[in-house]
Amino acid sequence: MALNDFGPPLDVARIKKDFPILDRVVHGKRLVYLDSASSAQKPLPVLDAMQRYYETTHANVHRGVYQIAQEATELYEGARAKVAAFIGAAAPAEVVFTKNATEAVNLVAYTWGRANLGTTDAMVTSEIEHHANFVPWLQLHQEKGTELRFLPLGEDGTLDLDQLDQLLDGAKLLAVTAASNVLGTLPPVRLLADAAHAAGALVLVDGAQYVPHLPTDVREMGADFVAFTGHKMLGPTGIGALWGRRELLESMPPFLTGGEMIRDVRLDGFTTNDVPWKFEAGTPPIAEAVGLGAAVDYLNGLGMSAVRAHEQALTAYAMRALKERYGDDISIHGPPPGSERAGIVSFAYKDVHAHDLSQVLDQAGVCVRAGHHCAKPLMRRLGVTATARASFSVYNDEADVDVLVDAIGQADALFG
Amino acid sequence: MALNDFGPPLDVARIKKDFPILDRVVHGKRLVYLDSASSAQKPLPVLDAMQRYYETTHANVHRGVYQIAQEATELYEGARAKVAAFIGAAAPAEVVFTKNATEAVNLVAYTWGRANLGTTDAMVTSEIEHHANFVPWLQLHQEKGTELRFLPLGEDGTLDLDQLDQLLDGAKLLAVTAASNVLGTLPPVRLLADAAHAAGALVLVDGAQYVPHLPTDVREMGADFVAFTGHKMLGPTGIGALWGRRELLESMPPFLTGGEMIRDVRLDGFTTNDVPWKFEAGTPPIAEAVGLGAAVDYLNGLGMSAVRAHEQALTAYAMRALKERYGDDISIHGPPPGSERAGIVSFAYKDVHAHDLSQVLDQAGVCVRAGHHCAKPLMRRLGVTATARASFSVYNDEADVDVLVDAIGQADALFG
Amino acid sequence: MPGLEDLYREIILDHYRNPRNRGELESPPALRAEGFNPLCGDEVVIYLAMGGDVITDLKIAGQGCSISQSSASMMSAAVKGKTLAQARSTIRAFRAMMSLHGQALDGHGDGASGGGGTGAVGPEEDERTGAEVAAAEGVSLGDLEALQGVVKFPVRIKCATLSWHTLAQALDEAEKGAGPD
Amino acid sequence: MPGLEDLYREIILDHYRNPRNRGELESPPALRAEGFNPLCGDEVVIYLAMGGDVITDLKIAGQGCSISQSSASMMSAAVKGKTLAQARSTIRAFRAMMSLHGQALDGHGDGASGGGGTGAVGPEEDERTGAEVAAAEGVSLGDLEALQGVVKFPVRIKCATLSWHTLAQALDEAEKGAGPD
Ligand SMILES: Cc1ncc(COP(=O)(O)O)c(C=O)c1O
Ligand SMILES: Cc1ncc(COP(=O)(O)O)c(C=O)c1O
Ligand code: FES
Ligand code: FES
Repeated sequence: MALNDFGPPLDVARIKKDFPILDRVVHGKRLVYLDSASSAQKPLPVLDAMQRYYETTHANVHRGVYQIAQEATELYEGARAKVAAFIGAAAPAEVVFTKNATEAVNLVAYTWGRANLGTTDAMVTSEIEHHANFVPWLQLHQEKGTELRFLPLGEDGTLDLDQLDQLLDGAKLLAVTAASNVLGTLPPVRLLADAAHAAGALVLVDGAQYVPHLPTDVREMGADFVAFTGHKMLGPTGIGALWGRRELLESMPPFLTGGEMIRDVRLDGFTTNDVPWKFEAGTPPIAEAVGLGAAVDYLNGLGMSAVRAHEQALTAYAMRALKERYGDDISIHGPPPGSERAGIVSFAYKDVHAHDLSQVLDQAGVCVRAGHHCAKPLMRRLGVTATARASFSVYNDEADVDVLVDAIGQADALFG
Repeated sequence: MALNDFGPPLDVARIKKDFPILDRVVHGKRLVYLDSASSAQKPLPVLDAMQRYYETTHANVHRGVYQIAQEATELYEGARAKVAAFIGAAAPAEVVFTKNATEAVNLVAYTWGRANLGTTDAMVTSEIEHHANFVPWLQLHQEKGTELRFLPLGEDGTLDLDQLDQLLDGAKLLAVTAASNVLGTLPPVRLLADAAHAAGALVLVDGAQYVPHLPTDVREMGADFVAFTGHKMLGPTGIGALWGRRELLESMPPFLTGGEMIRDVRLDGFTTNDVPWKFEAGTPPIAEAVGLGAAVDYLNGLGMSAVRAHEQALTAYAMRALKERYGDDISIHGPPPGSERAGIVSFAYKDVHAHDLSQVLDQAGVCVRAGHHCAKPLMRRLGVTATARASFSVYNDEADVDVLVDAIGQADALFG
Repeated sequence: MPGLEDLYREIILDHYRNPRNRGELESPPALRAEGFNPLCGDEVVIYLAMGGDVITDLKIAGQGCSISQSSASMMSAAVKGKTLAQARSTIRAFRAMMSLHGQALDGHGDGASGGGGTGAVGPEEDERTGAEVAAAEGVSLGDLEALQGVVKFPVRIKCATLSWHTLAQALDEAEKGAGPD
Repeated sequence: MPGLEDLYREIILDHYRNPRNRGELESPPALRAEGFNPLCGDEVVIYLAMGGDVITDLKIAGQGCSISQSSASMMSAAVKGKTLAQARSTIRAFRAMMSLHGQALDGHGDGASGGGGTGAVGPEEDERTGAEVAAAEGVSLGDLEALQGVVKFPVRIKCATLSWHTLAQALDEAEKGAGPD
């Protein structure tokens, strides 16, 4: 799907009605939710799908012969098929449901990683990674002695690829984000994946901030694994997913063990089930899968190209508005205006601490995140301990941005 | 809490009204749900708590400064406190939220187990374990060479403890269920834990079928770890819990790594957060915790002693009714009538295959599970490949049992 | 909503009560293949005696529910005395009948909703109905068509296909044995 | 719902704008302790010069939000020149003021809802209010009472207590150093 193949633009006024939380009033103000990169809000169709599931169909999946167990199984596997189609997977079997994106990355680190990486190997990741796509590799490095290398952040807020080939030399894995949750940077995943494959490395993409916001085709990305998470894509908490190439998933040892993931168990050994169930030990997040399936339907209804166009325009608007109002008193991290970025704007206002700023904004009903955004190596690289971050989703509009822009100046009364 | 310290008996007619799914009609019959050991149904207060959470309060927890993030965090940590009180934990910090009971057991196997068990050590488990409390130890045995021993099933459907001391000799871990999901057997956990501790072993209890149905005090149990799961205790899917003694949890290496579980991360190392967050990498099941907290409230409202009394009486009624109607054509696995058992009845009718029987019962609206119940070693021990299993919860009554009993005979028309 | 009569047709119950070709063959010389339904733990064992290209004898052992037992029994009757190629055609037609078009987890039918397959399903599955495939393959499913109703009970599909997957495995073995090695 | 004025009292902002005892001491001889707020990544460093039992000098370095900076500043003013025992009493009183009774994750106050502590909180916490503890300990919290409003903003409690935990660590060090070893 080409990025400029837009459907009709988003009707945000109508979309807002689907999100009951946006009617909430805090401190006497309407809620202006600008923290979707942390977790997105949920539209009624998602909540209704889960409620309906529990009220009419709930049963454990895969084993029950009776009617509602069959229906629950079909809903659960149907959700997998929806998610698979949404990301362009070759087959539903390539989608493993996990509890979040973090488990998805750990799954690969604990299984493929522990089985294939040793002291003489190297892994490449980047300085802009979320801890979820960094600490698992650091842990593996500490356990197995596998060398860990970093694609550095360049001056322009994108990855510096000058040393790419040297870094990939001898590497067996490239683990890189498709969209930075702090800077909004969109690394050139396909180019990186091709280089990694040429060097003999597999490619794990952290899609947590990408899949919810841009049309995604995992095969076009050239990835071997993609991790993402339900709660950031209008879905419920408690579910994430790992997409992996089927042969790879099949070749990997199991991770969590117990019910569902086995084919047979004897006192002295066990054999594993087919993928994806081999990696889904225990009762899976059934209602959550149903909710995630509904979230995918909702996003498809809007059209991912339209979603991207909307968020891109809103981000550009926000960057312009902030600069117009505050000039040099505001500094924005990441790629400069005009370059590609996800709907994420990290900024600093004067020398007001990000948490104090966020506290002031809260009084105006504005929710932005303050902190290190689980990217401490990046924070050190940027030379800050925290940033304030606004991030956008389908239910945000320019009026939301205007409230944010107005409210920032209110910090002057306290910290000016 | 003494088991005979009953509150008022359950008013099942009123309770049934709290479970919307029980209004469902399948094959023209009212739904008679007798598969709660597989997964329980959810009362409206649980569904409403989650819906309200999403509609008014959702935000990611622990880091947000703004109002709804603070509220979400309080709800999430409040749910932890409720669960901790429900099981008699010394402090909420002793309760780690996982995705299910299976992950809880794996967490211990991957962290404490990998760090403390070697070739010269032994682990003891039993022949009646669910795969969730068996395959992780088998996997560890295969990886580390740690010897794996089994408490055998005795003739009377309880564990045979004759060799207990020999089995525990040199063992570092006893992993045992508090309630069998197939036989309903209630092993003497306190006695086993005392013996294990005397032998220098730690004790992990699989409480998945116990915590939802009997008053639980993890300290009275004498356990070091207890694993259980939300969806079996009237809570949502997507959440489980590991209770562990605080010093133990603190001494264990981390498991899944990423956001939330760290204190600091540098390119060359990381330090871990305090318990329980150290074991909760990534965005946790927030709405699910809220739902589980509401489930605990609901169970507390009924009174766990009354819950136990009700389910015990109903189980005795079912066993009697089955035998009275079908005599030797029905055989019931597990402890004989009159002995202690959880609200679980596994049975066989003539030589009708369990799945065929379950299919026949489905036509009468009756949901029972057929299969190996994720306990294949036990099935081999019993000399069967599958059983049919009826299991009870607070919303079941004698009328439900009567429908089951009537329907079984309908198998004769096809298989008689 | 499908009723029991869709599942338990009289022919099926008859094969269940009076299974054909039940037993074992000495192996070797007979080929032996085992299939396993992870959902329920049931097992089927197939013994295959080949005379050149022809299945001269075939026996079924193991245990399972009425659907799996009758499916195995009907299968044995359908392929005994047939050539390898004819047996393959019958397998293709039967699988087509059993597949849930468009719902399949792996893009090629079989067990859309089952937690685990009993082995990879060959890529030969297509979008045609069982009858269409049977016609194209020049085989008749005959009694086997009674199993069509199973498709309405997705978790039972694995019961019906268990012995067929196992037969496919045995035929692979047979061809390997016959091949130039 | 608590308003900003509950959090950012004038005294707090004054200490934030004009922090007392900011700087470093040469270490050794000064004791040095570091505290870390995992929520935000902020850090405080405390330098402690002891003369026998008395805190003769104390300097604060590191960075953080207004709450953490002003709390550190006020703390430095409150304990400088005091004996070890007096400083401990003040810590106890301050912690009591900051604790969320009955909500605490570990049964003894501090950060009921924070994703991670900055170090173990001592078991000396009790159920009394800060004022009660202060009275019992014979200390006055003075300016520090301005921080009381922080309790209404649970995620900010760690900001206020960060320097106090760090001071407690430094005092432990000081006592170990002074102990019979
Ligand atoms: C005894 C027992 N232990 C563990 C489990 C696993 O629970 P979950 O599937 O929620 O991980 C179950 C449920 O199937 C069980 O019955
Ligand atoms: C880039 C990125 N990767 C991974 C994650 C982890 O997602 P989760 O917390 O759902 O595991 C996040 C979310 O915080 C993220 O922004
Ligand atoms: S239930 Fe096991 S094969 Fe049918
Ligand atoms: S936000 Fe870091 S100490 Fe307050």
